[in-house]
Amino acid sequence: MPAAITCADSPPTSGVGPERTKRVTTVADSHSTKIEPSPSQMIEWYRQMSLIRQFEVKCAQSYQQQKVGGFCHLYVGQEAVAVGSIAAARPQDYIITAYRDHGHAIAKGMEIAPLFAELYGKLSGCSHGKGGSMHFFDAKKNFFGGHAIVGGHIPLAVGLGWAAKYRKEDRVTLCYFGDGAINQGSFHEALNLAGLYKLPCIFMVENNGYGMGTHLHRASAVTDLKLRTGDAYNIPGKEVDGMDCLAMYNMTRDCIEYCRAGNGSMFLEVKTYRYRGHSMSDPQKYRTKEEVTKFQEHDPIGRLEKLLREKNHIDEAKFNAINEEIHAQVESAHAAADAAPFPPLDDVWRDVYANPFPPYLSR
Amino acid sequence: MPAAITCADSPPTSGVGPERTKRVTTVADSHSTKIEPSPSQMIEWYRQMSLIRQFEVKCAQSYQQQKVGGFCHLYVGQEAVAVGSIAAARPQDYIITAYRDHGHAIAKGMEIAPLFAELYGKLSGCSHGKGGSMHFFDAKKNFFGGHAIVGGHIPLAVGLGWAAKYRKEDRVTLCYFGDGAINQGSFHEALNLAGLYKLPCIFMVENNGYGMGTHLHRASAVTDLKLRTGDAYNIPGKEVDGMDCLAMYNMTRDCIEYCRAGNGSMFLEVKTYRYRGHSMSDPQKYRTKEEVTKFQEHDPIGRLEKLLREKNHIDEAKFNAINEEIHAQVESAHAAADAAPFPPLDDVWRDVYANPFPPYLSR
Amino acid sequence: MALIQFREALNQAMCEEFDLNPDVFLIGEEVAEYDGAYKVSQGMLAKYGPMRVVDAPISECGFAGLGIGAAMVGMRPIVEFMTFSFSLVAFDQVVNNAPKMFNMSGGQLSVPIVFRGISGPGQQLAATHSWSVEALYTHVPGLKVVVPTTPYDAKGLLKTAIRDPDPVIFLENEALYGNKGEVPDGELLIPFGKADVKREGTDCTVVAWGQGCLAALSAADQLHKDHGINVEVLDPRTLRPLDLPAILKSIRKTGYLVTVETGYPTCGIGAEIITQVVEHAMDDLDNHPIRVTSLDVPIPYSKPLLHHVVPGATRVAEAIKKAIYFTE
Amino acid sequence: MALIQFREALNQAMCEEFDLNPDVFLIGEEVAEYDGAYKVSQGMLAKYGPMRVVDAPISECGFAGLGIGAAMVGMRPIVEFMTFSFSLVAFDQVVNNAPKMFNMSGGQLSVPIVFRGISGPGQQLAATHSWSVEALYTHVPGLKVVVPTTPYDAKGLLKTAIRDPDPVIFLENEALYGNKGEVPDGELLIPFGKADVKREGTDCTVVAWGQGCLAALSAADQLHKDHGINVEVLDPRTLRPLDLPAILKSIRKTGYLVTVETGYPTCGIGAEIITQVVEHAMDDLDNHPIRVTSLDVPIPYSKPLLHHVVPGATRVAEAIKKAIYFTE
Ligand SMILES: Cc1ncc(C[n+]2csc(CCOP(=O)(O)OP(=O)(O)O)c2C)c(N)n1
Ligand SMILES: Cc1ncc(C[n+]2csc(CCOP(=O)(O)OP(=O)(O)O)c2C)c(N)n1
Ligand SMILES: [Mg+2]
Ligand SMILES: [Mg+2]
Repeated sequence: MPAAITCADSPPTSGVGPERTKRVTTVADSHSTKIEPSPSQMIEWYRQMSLIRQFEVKCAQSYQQQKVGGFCHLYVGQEAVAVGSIAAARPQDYIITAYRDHGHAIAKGMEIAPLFAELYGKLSGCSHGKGGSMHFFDAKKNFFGGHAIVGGHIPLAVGLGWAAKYRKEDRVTLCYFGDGAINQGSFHEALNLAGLYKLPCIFMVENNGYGMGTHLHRASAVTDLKLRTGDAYNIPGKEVDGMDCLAMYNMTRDCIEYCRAGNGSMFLEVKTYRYRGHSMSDPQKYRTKEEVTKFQEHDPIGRLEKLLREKNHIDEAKFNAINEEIHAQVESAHAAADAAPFPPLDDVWRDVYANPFPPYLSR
Repeated sequence: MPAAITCADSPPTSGVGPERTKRVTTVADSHSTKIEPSPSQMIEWYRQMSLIRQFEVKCAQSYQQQKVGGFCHLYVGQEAVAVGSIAAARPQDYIITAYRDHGHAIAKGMEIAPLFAELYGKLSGCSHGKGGSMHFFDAKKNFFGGHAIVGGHIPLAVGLGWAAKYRKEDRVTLCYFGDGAINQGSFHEALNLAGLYKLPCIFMVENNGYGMGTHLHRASAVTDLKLRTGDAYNIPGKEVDGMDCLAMYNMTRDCIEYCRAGNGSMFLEVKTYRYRGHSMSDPQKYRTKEEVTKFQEHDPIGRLEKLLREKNHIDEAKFNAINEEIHAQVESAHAAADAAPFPPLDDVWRDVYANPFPPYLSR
Repeated sequence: MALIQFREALNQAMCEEFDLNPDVFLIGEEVAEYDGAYKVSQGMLAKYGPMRVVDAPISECGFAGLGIGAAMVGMRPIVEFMTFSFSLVAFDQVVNNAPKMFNMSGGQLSVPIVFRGISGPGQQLAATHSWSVEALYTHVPGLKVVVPTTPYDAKGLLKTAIRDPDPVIFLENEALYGNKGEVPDGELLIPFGKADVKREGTDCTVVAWGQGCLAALSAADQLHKDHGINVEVLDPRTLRPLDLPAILKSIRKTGYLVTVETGYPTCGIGAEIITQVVEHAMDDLDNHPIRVTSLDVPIPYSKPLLHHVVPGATRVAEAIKKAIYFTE
Repeated sequence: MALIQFREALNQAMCEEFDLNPDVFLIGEEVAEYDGAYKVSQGMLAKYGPMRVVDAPISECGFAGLGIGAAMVGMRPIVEFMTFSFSLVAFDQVVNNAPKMFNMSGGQLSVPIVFRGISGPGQQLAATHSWSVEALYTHVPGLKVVVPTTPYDAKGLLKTAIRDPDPVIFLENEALYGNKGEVPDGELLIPFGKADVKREGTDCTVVAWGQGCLAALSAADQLHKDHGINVEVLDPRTLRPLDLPAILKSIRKTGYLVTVETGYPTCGIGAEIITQVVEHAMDDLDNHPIRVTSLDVPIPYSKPLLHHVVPGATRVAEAIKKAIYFTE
């Protein structure tokens, strides 16, 4: 690991019947016919991943300065997962994830200014300071959070998929969660419903090897996660290298095709890794520096940069331009957030009810 | 269906590795060497199944007379499941099941007098009238209920298995639940824990085809239930004919051996059928008379009776003797319950706390 | 106006809203092909088809969450819990995802969903199946809690609930399903937070809803017949929002307060109402208020024990007499 | 006597009971190899090994049920919820299986289990992560609910909880873990249902526990310093059972009552205490009691909003002044 994409080991089809077999081949086939994305596409991915990385480096600083509170879970190392998969999705597709949500929010097109402001608890934050790091939302951009109860958002994804199917809208729902969430009952109930109702949902487990300090093999009776949904929910599972933005893009595109064709849901085991601690307060005694470095050698941003350089899609000047632009973007967004006002105290009574009653009205 | 026991279609071993394969073969092999139970054993099974059947026929009458209240779920048709499996267990083995619990309680050796009394809500009931039909308990006999929240007792079974392993006691836990319970989060969390901690538990789904009025194929994305635990929890699944007491006995004995050998947990899909409605108030519009009759032709009691007669293990006189004895037993237990006093009203304050405080004390 | 059953009134409310808004759908266990475990959704599958009347597996957490997710994009799900005792396996969805999404998204995502089903002790279902969940859910800001007493209220409140943009907990009593009452055929919307005087009186204010309200009404009739006591029975109809002004107005008239609920006493609705009344009008009270509740024990199966634990007209009458210092 | 941290007192209590009874074990997320998310179980894995200090997957319903099942056969599980906000996904296990097993089995199966962990708003964790679950669990007969304020209470109450044959909800505040206090090294058992006067006073009774109790104490000091007001701070230590006699005794002396909690107001602990006091001693009250609670809104992330919602010493002081008609 990071392994190549292994379409071969799609879940065993025994006992679930022909349709199931059909499904798996659908993806496998379409997958074998890769479309090389355009240079400008890949450059955009590079830009997004770098933006996420620099955004979070700044988050970490601000957290140390105690300008950011609560739990703050960094995505550093996993950027290719959100960027590559969301690049394969369309604006109308629904995105929902857990509390490690900075990357998905930015990849889905949220401006970073309201994100910094949210981290700072300011009125100009995307949730007016009510949500913080774990609860980014952008309804207009079809980004549905940002959810802090492990596994609790997976049934919501099923509801998004249900709405799309009910309204006969051409939308696919991408639902992200961690390897630790697989052992929650909500995961089980949600996937059975998605498999039963054949909903256009792609469930992606971002398997970064750990749930907080607990390694996957100490939490899950089966560590080959892509196998957990085939026989259990009739949802084929596949594995993809989450440190490879291109692989994420191709695999997700195939899965979206599969869902749009009305085949039902897909499950993706995304092999990835987080470089930082679980949250900002994590001594990380459970892993070695060596392990971390090993994965950093496959850094998704570095890998894409290498590719772009090899193919001469980009030159030094362009690189510097991009990175300077990102730097400026982060600095100004951050400065704006820092300077922005906190919400007025009476705002605590705001947005409790869409149709409020006293005392919410009287405020 | 009812199908023969198909040790062949044990869950696919792909991906879970050698140990998994080992497990399955363990059971398969031991299973192939069947021990023919003694005539007296089989006669005892016949007696127990008939007792359960007659007990419940009487329940139904009393319910119509409104002497029994609440929900009353009859086991008629499924008797071989509890009798055959519990016959293979030892007195120290733990039994826990759902609300359709009359059969398991009797098979585990509970007297029927306190059961009738419980149904009548009398002080002499096994739970002093606090539990009713869905909550039979006998701690001394290692029968741990009788639980009415679908799936809610499955984690308790994991706790029983945990205690046995922790104390290094030679006990296996048999946990029964319906096909509808498989889709509860509690099932998922419990089985992952059992698979992870390798606990001596046998999880038996009594697949009678319906969860209330909902057929399995409308509730479960995968209907071949024995497949749902192998790849998902590393708990091998097997199928057994629940209308065949002998098959239940043999399969359960093998599973118990497997657990005692420290291999971890087993999952059994028991194919069975209930003749009566889900509860006493069920118009049963969801199935045809023909379907019911088809299964009644494989009646577990009738099948065992046929076997015993063919092998001349028993003659007409003995049969009559057994059935008359059961009849007398049921009548007297029922009469006793009918005549028994209700609990005094102050009993509502009793057994709320093992270490009570005011107002519980003052009563 | 037609004389129809409580369950029919609910059915009518749902059908009317189904006809008005294609985003409304019903999901739950046995709601479709079985026509509803308690026949509330009778005939709806035939009328609206399987996409709008949806049988769910026994996965309360799963389909409650499905409803919330669908509501986040503007659908109007009605999620039926066969009984609210089973909502406890979906508790996190109901008390976190539903009521806090609007707030945590800074007002971007409202959750227009109705959770409905039976609350309250049924007929000898024992401790785990006999929950009165009023207090558990009224405790939570972001939720609205509704408890209809009559078929009229059932229809008017359910239609309002379905159109409301916020998550609504709609609690029904099994004991009331068969009761008949006058219900207008067409449009009927009852606003939340408006109590209804179910019986006018001058001697004591009794605040009660659902099953407990009927107990209060028969207690009131009995006390009038036997002793000429005039009890005022006030039905809040919604517990969140609560119509405190109406309660205070009645107390200013009567000087006495009794609350009635089938739930556990501790941290119950009675405690909340009494605390609010004491805070705003202690001087209007001529005696301390009394709360009538189920006894503070698990609900037993045995019939005589059950009737001893759950309050009926007799216990309400006793409480009223005590509250107003009445002695024969 | 040694001066140790709150978290050390909890650790000591667990270790002493581990040493006394081999049936005691601890299970929860990150309790073993990580030494506890909040370091309460620090060193216990090394000392007792992986069968007695058990890391669980993120399956609260599963391992809470595992604990209950083990307790049914006489083991003494301590189930740690990283925070009680996460107990809500295991709610059915905690409010049905744990507290009703003894009753529904007719007294055959007691459930000697302790559920412990953080309750109360932490530092900017937002709405779903900031639950004060006191009211939710105190509502339920069959449970016992304990909230220690000092390291001394923490040790003495936890040891009692572990030995108690009934299911105990043991609520800790993150804000208190680092606080130091005098704690005897050896045996220390504090009985349930016995309140503790944390500060003697004559002018107003304040009932408060945990985080709220410390706020009450500093408010009391401030009021004494600024205005010579003598506040009595009464810490019930256990909310179920509740030491009502002690509360009434104090009110008979002071004539005034204020309650403090970090939970939501509606159907909260304050409402319950006030209702019981009014029922038993309305005449001893010289003014209506006042409850200080979190505001009736989802707990916000933003720091200034959070501090506006959750009550601190200032709001407690304001409430006391109002309660005793004090004007500068
Ligand atoms: C129901 C619940 N239990 C526990 C927690 C505390 N918690 C937050 S994140 C986390 C680990 C999750 O790990 P994983 O799912 O692998 O996601 P990752 O952090 O690796 O992205 C835990 C235990 C929670 N938020 N919700
Ligand atoms: C959590 C929960 N949801 C719903 C119910 C209502 N209910 C009781 S039994 C039942 C059907 C269960 O079917 P199955 O598991 O197949 O068991 P069977 O009745 O066939 O033995 C339902 C829906 C319940 N008791 N608990
Ligand atoms: Mg992880
Ligand atoms: Mg069934």
